[in-house]
Amino acid sequence: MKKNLHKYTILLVLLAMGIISTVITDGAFARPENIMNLAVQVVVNGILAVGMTLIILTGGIDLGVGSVMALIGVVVAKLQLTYHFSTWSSVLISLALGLGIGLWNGFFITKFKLPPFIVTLGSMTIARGLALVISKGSAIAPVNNTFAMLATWQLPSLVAVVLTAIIGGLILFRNIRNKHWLDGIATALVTLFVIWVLLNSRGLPLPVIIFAIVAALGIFVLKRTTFGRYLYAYGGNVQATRLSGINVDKLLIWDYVIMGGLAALAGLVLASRMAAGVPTAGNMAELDAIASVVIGGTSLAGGAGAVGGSVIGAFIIGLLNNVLVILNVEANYQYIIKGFIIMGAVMLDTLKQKRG
Amino acid sequence: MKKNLHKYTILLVLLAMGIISTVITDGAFARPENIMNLAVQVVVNGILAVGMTLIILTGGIDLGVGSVMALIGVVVAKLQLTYHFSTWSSVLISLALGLGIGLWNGFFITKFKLPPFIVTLGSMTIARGLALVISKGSAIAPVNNTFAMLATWQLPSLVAVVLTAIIGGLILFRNIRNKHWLDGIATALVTLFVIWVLLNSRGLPLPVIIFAIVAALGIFVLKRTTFGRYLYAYGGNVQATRLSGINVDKLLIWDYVIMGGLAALAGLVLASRMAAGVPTAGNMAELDAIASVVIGGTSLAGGAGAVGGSVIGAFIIGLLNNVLVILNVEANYQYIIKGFIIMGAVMLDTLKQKRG
Amino acid sequence: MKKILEMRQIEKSFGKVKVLKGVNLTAYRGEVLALMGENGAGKSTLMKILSGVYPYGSYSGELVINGQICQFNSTRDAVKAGVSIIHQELNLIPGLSVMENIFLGREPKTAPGLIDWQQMRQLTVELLERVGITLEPEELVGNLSIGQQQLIEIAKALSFSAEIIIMDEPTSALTDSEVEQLFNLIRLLKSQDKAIIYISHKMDEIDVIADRVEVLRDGESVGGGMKADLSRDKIISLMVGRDLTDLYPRRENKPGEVILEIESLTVPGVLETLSLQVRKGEVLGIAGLMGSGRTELALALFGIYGKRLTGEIRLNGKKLTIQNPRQALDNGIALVTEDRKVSGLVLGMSVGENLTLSCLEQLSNALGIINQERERTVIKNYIQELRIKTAGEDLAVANLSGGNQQKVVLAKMLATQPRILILDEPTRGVDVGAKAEIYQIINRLAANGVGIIMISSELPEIIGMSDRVAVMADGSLAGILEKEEVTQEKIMALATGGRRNEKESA
Amino acid sequence: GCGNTNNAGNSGDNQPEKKKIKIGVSVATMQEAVYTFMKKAMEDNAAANNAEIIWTSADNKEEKQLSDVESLLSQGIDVLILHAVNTGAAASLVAKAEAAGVPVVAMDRLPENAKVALYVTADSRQVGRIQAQYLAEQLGGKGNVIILEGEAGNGVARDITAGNKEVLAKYPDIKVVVDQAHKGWARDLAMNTVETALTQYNNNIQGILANNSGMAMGAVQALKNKGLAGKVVTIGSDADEDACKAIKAGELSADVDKKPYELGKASFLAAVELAQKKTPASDTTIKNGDFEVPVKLTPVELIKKDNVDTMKYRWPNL
Ligand SMILES: Nc1ncnc2c1ncn2[C@@H]1O[C@H](COP(=O)(O)OP(=O)(O)OP(=O)(O)O)[C@@H](O)[C@H]1O
Ligand SMILES: Nc1ncnc2c1ncn2[C@@H]1O[C@H](COP(=O)(O)OP(=O)(O)OP(=O)(O)O)[C@@H](O)[C@H]1O
Ligand SMILES: O[C@@H]1[C@@H](O)[C@H](O)OC[C@H]1O
Ligand SMILES: [Mg+2]
Ligand SMILES: [Mg+2]
Repeated sequence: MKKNLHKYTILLVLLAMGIISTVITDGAFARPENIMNLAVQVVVNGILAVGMTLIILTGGIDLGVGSVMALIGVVVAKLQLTYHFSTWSSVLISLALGLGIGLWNGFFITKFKLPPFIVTLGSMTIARGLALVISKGSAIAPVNNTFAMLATWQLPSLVAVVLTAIIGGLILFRNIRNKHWLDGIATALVTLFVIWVLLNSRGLPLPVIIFAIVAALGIFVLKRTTFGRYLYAYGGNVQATRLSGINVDKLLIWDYVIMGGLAALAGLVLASRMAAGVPTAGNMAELDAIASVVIGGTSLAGGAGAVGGSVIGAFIIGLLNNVLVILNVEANYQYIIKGFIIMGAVMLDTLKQKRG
Repeated sequence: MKKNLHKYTILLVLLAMGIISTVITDGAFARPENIMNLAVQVVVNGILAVGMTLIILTGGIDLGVGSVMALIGVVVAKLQLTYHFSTWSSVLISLALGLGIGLWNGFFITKFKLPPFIVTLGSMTIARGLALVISKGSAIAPVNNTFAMLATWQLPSLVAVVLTAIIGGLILFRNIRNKHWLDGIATALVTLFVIWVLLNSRGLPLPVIIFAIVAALGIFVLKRTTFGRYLYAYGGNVQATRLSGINVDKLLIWDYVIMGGLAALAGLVLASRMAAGVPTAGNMAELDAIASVVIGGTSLAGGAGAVGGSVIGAFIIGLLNNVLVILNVEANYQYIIKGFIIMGAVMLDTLKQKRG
Repeated sequence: MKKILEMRQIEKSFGKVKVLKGVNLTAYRGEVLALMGENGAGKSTLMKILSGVYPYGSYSGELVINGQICQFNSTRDAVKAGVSIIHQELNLIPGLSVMENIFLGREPKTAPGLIDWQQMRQLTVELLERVGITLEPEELVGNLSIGQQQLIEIAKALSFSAEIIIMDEPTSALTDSEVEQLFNLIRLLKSQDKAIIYISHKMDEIDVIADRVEVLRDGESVGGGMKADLSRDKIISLMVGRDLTDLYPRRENKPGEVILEIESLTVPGVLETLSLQVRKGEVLGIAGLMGSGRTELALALFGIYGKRLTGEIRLNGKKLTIQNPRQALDNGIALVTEDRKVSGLVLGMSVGENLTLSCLEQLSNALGIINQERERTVIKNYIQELRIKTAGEDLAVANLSGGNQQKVVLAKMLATQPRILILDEPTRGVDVGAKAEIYQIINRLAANGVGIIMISSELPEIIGMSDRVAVMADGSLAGILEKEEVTQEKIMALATGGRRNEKESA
Repeated sequence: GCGNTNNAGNSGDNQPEKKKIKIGVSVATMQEAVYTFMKKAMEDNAAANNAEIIWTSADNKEEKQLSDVESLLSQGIDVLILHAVNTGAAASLVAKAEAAGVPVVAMDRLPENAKVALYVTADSRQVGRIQAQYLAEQLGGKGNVIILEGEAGNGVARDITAGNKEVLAKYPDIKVVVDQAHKGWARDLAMNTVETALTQYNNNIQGILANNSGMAMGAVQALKNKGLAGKVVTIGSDADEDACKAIKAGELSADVDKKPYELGKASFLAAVELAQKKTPASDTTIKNGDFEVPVKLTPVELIKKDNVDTMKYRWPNL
């Protein structure tokens, strides 16, 4: 119940921000096209935030995600441009590299008992260095055409609407069957909103689809699989988890491997979007990802939280950036406004929880 | 005992790094002049690391220190240049501002129960914005002459030697009286080393003196005062600390106020060293400070650690930067090397502890 | 009876300290073996070896189950060999539900990695029923009381359908009726030919449930035998190595004038218009069922509820404002909390640092600089006075045995030199020897004029120690019994107050 | 490679009595292609001038540059080539060098109010003017324009933008509708900005001025997604490889080549002369606070489709 409540207070905060944004931008914010823009712009941070949730739940952290994104982008572009790999093979190799980096992190964290902060600080620095060395500091472009098209490919609007309706309907059905009325209302509203946006767009861009799948999988894994439940267990009480016969080292290693894979996926989306491998990309991306997770209500101490919140957190950050551009606020003031709003959002959330 | 042991393993790691550096730089690293350089270069991060230790001990974090440094630098320079404040009054106002920011952080963390990560992410962003707005994005220079001289003023070599000998002697005496032989040997060696460096230098720069005082105070406060003791207690068990009759809100607020003051002090040292208020300064400084603390063996979970380790951690990071410059390693490779060495240093430390 | 377990010449050290020095232990099917010993004797350590927590190679000696030598590498191996354990410390995960906790690591699955919630729920319902608690399987464990959590642990241990079931102080947070329920379960297990190893410091329980007793002292087997052949005194003297005559020593002093007056104390939703008086040198016992609000009363007097607290508290006629623990302590009201690990101690800090945590201000100057000499003196005094068994004041308090940890919490509060001392379950998990010592300390304090409020779920303790007994029910005072009239029956009558059904459904 | 300072067998070896010149270089960052060319220019010319180069990069952190310069000075360099992270804050670096008797060549960025021996520059403000002038001509003095600025507070970003605005001020019908800074000069953030702006103005955007090539390419990508690439006049600066390719493909309108190799070489040769106690040649002087500083200008060039092939000297794969 408490978890659920939190999900809604932060969703309400997002909703309130959306309404305010619409008002102060004279409606420009809420235009379907802009909402779709926003969705696309959230994808990279959103994917990272999903993975980061799985990490922070264990009380860990991954500082390396931004640099890994850059490295992956550089590698995929280099493979295509210099070594003439096909889009698919270069993508697969890059994903494997991401998983490998995760394995490296997990290995040192579990086998040498090093703090995740240090291990991932190490991979953050190393990955950035590799990205710069491989690219000699320049962007690698152009990438394969197919690869660049991935980010712009769209599922036709009508198909997307039908799919959304089906999925939304199924969830709604479950909610009603389980008598989760609040969930039901939320599902209905979100589904209708998405359908409205889709009906007014050319289609649903592939990055958004990927993000939706990643988020859904994240939610599913945490809620429904042993792996997900063990992550909560580990974050809540390492000792008890170990005594329950769970191989906690394996658990953590997998966790970091998944994060590595998601960082690679985010890096691929970014590279495809930019149609280039950029060694300086993803600078401080880890901070945004962690912030999304924390805004979404996951505790840095581990053991409590959920992917849903992190996704909303990512949207809050994305919305802020989007609106500030629409308003064309001067960069220097943007910092100030952002600082206040991030604090304010979490504060509202906390106050509501207290009352609720 | 364990605490002590850790102090020495990480000190040994630093020592080993120093020796290796000396060998691979053909002695250039160990030249007294370079050692003094290193000491000066460590000051800013070192001061932050001392404060950050007090924060991390409680299980908290302060992401804002880098931006606060920038803001303080801009304010002190602006006060001097535009409003013709004297060096002293501008310095005092800036320090007060730093304390005020700490108070702000502490207030929201304790009274609204917001996560330190969010509150200080907020002040990080806001302070950066303010620095940019106040300075209109450009560095503010020149600062008062007296102010700029602060960073270069030196205590005459002989006076410094005498002082070092006295202080070292006193500590040594205590060590011997308390039969802390290991401490005694370490004290003797460090004292002799410092005297050797001083004898071969023109003097002891004021920033280094400030850092030494801050570090000494930090160690003293944690070891010998109620405040320090309570910080450990809070980090170890909040509830038990509260039930022991300790006003934990007041404790935390003071803790963040001190951090704010130290960030301001670091900002002043930096501004004086650069003879300018620079709104973009201190970018990512929080990461270095946190890394120093963690390398120094303080746990991000709170409750265990010490200032001594953080100071050594700061020297490890500083040494790395210094040696890589001497070796003229290409910038992009530096990242890779740094990543490995930071991981390696902590790994050595952990392995040693296991054996010991 | 058939021998199922034999532990031979078990030795185990932590660092340089040897805590098990060649222990032998045998268990048979269909019996309840009580493993007895003072705090720190090594009972839990021995059981952790048996249950695979300390893997093969970290100890020496032989472990034989059903005639086969076993070398466990993990708890998983032990479970496979038919050993399950209810640990002394709760090993639950607050963020997971009841059913998830019970089946952690061995969830029923529909496909690899996919939990079969339906079946898990079903199995949980059945198990909870066996243990005799009504709880939603989906309830988060973090929302449960300690007693409920302990029942979950029991349910979990039973779910392994093990042959050897170890219960390490399973009842420390249970009510009498829950204990009774547990004993019925144990009898059932016995009849199914399982072996139960039962650890407890409550002699009454041993009398009721044990078939055989083995006693450990300082990591050595010092004897034992069939329960029927052993008197209580004999067991105690085996445990402590001397005769213990009087568990509840008489107090010479008579209570003096009233020092603490509580009038219409109310915390909305927690406590209802509660009025009480405590006299100088008096021990006021507080009895009641679990959840009756005794702990809340203690916390209220200690300022935990801040401004939510209304009513009047007067000390020596002076009205007090108590909105936080500091104010309470400043006014001479001290509280020894119920759960030493959660709210009493900072486990990572040393014995000494814990001991002076509440009185540190008195040991330091205006700048907050601690006077180390004075601190050391205070620490030494209390370690001596309360006979705290520790390798030194710098030892992390986590390494002390339960009873000694309890003494540290007590010492911490005594060091504030209180005029009113509130004790919430002061002897939970404490061995008889240490119990007697704690009682003596209580008496000494009373003799010195301290007013004592003692909350306890052990009626013999309440009756043995109190000058008067206040009984609570439903967050308010159900009645007060004078020393002469106190009996277990009267306390229970007041505590249940005819509202038994209501209570149990709550 | 970083160690081509010991070329055995060259002229330096034959004259052991002649001490090697030690030139310290402190640049703001190596995270852009332009700097690798500056470095290469110096390395290519080191042996012939019997010079050793110690190259440091400050990671765009003022405080690291301070340390770098101190470390360089303590290694006994003869001349310092300084590419300031922050021109407003670099006077103290120059002062430090001066105190150590080491002359300073300011490369590309002029430390404010500091007495440098020579300022070698491709003139960022001029870059901004060239960009805006070209844009204005292409638009016929009319249209909605986006300015994509680099990191807030960065000197180069400030100067290019100032150059942009100086020229645009002369064209009242050109409206700057969005003017945003981008943390870390990030290409993806620039892309987001352009996407959002295009949506907001219903694609009624005619021109985009970007402070560097990366952000310009981010803009191109956003335009591409809307089918607008080549239809909105887009201009960058740095003439990075992918930018040049995009010019060739007609997606990017133009880019300004700051000719980093020339800049690096000119700076280096001036430094060698200073080490030999000669006065390097200069084109003009500039008043820099209290000082009069000699300036050596290196060319900047607008690269468009018609002359992009000249960039082959830098990007052979073009
Ligand atoms: N991890 C450990 N490190 C160091 N010493 C330990 C550790 N665990 C237990 N000890 C010590 O070993 C001894 C035996 O402890 P154990 O927990 O087995 O006692 P016990 O008989 O179960 O006591 P209690 O009745 O208080 O539960 C004690 O002195 C204890 O301090
Ligand atoms: N922090 C809390 N949050 C939610 N419920 C709580 C909390 N603390 C106590 N309770 C509940 O309040 C009720 C009163 O508990 P409490 O422990 O005070 O009773 P008690 O009379 O002291 O009994 P005992 O100490 O024997 O368990 C219990 O049902 C308990 O579960
Ligand atoms: O050329 C640009 C450089 O001057 C600036 O400092 O960093 C970004 C680059 O693109
Ligand atoms: Mg035990
Ligand atoms: Mg209680």
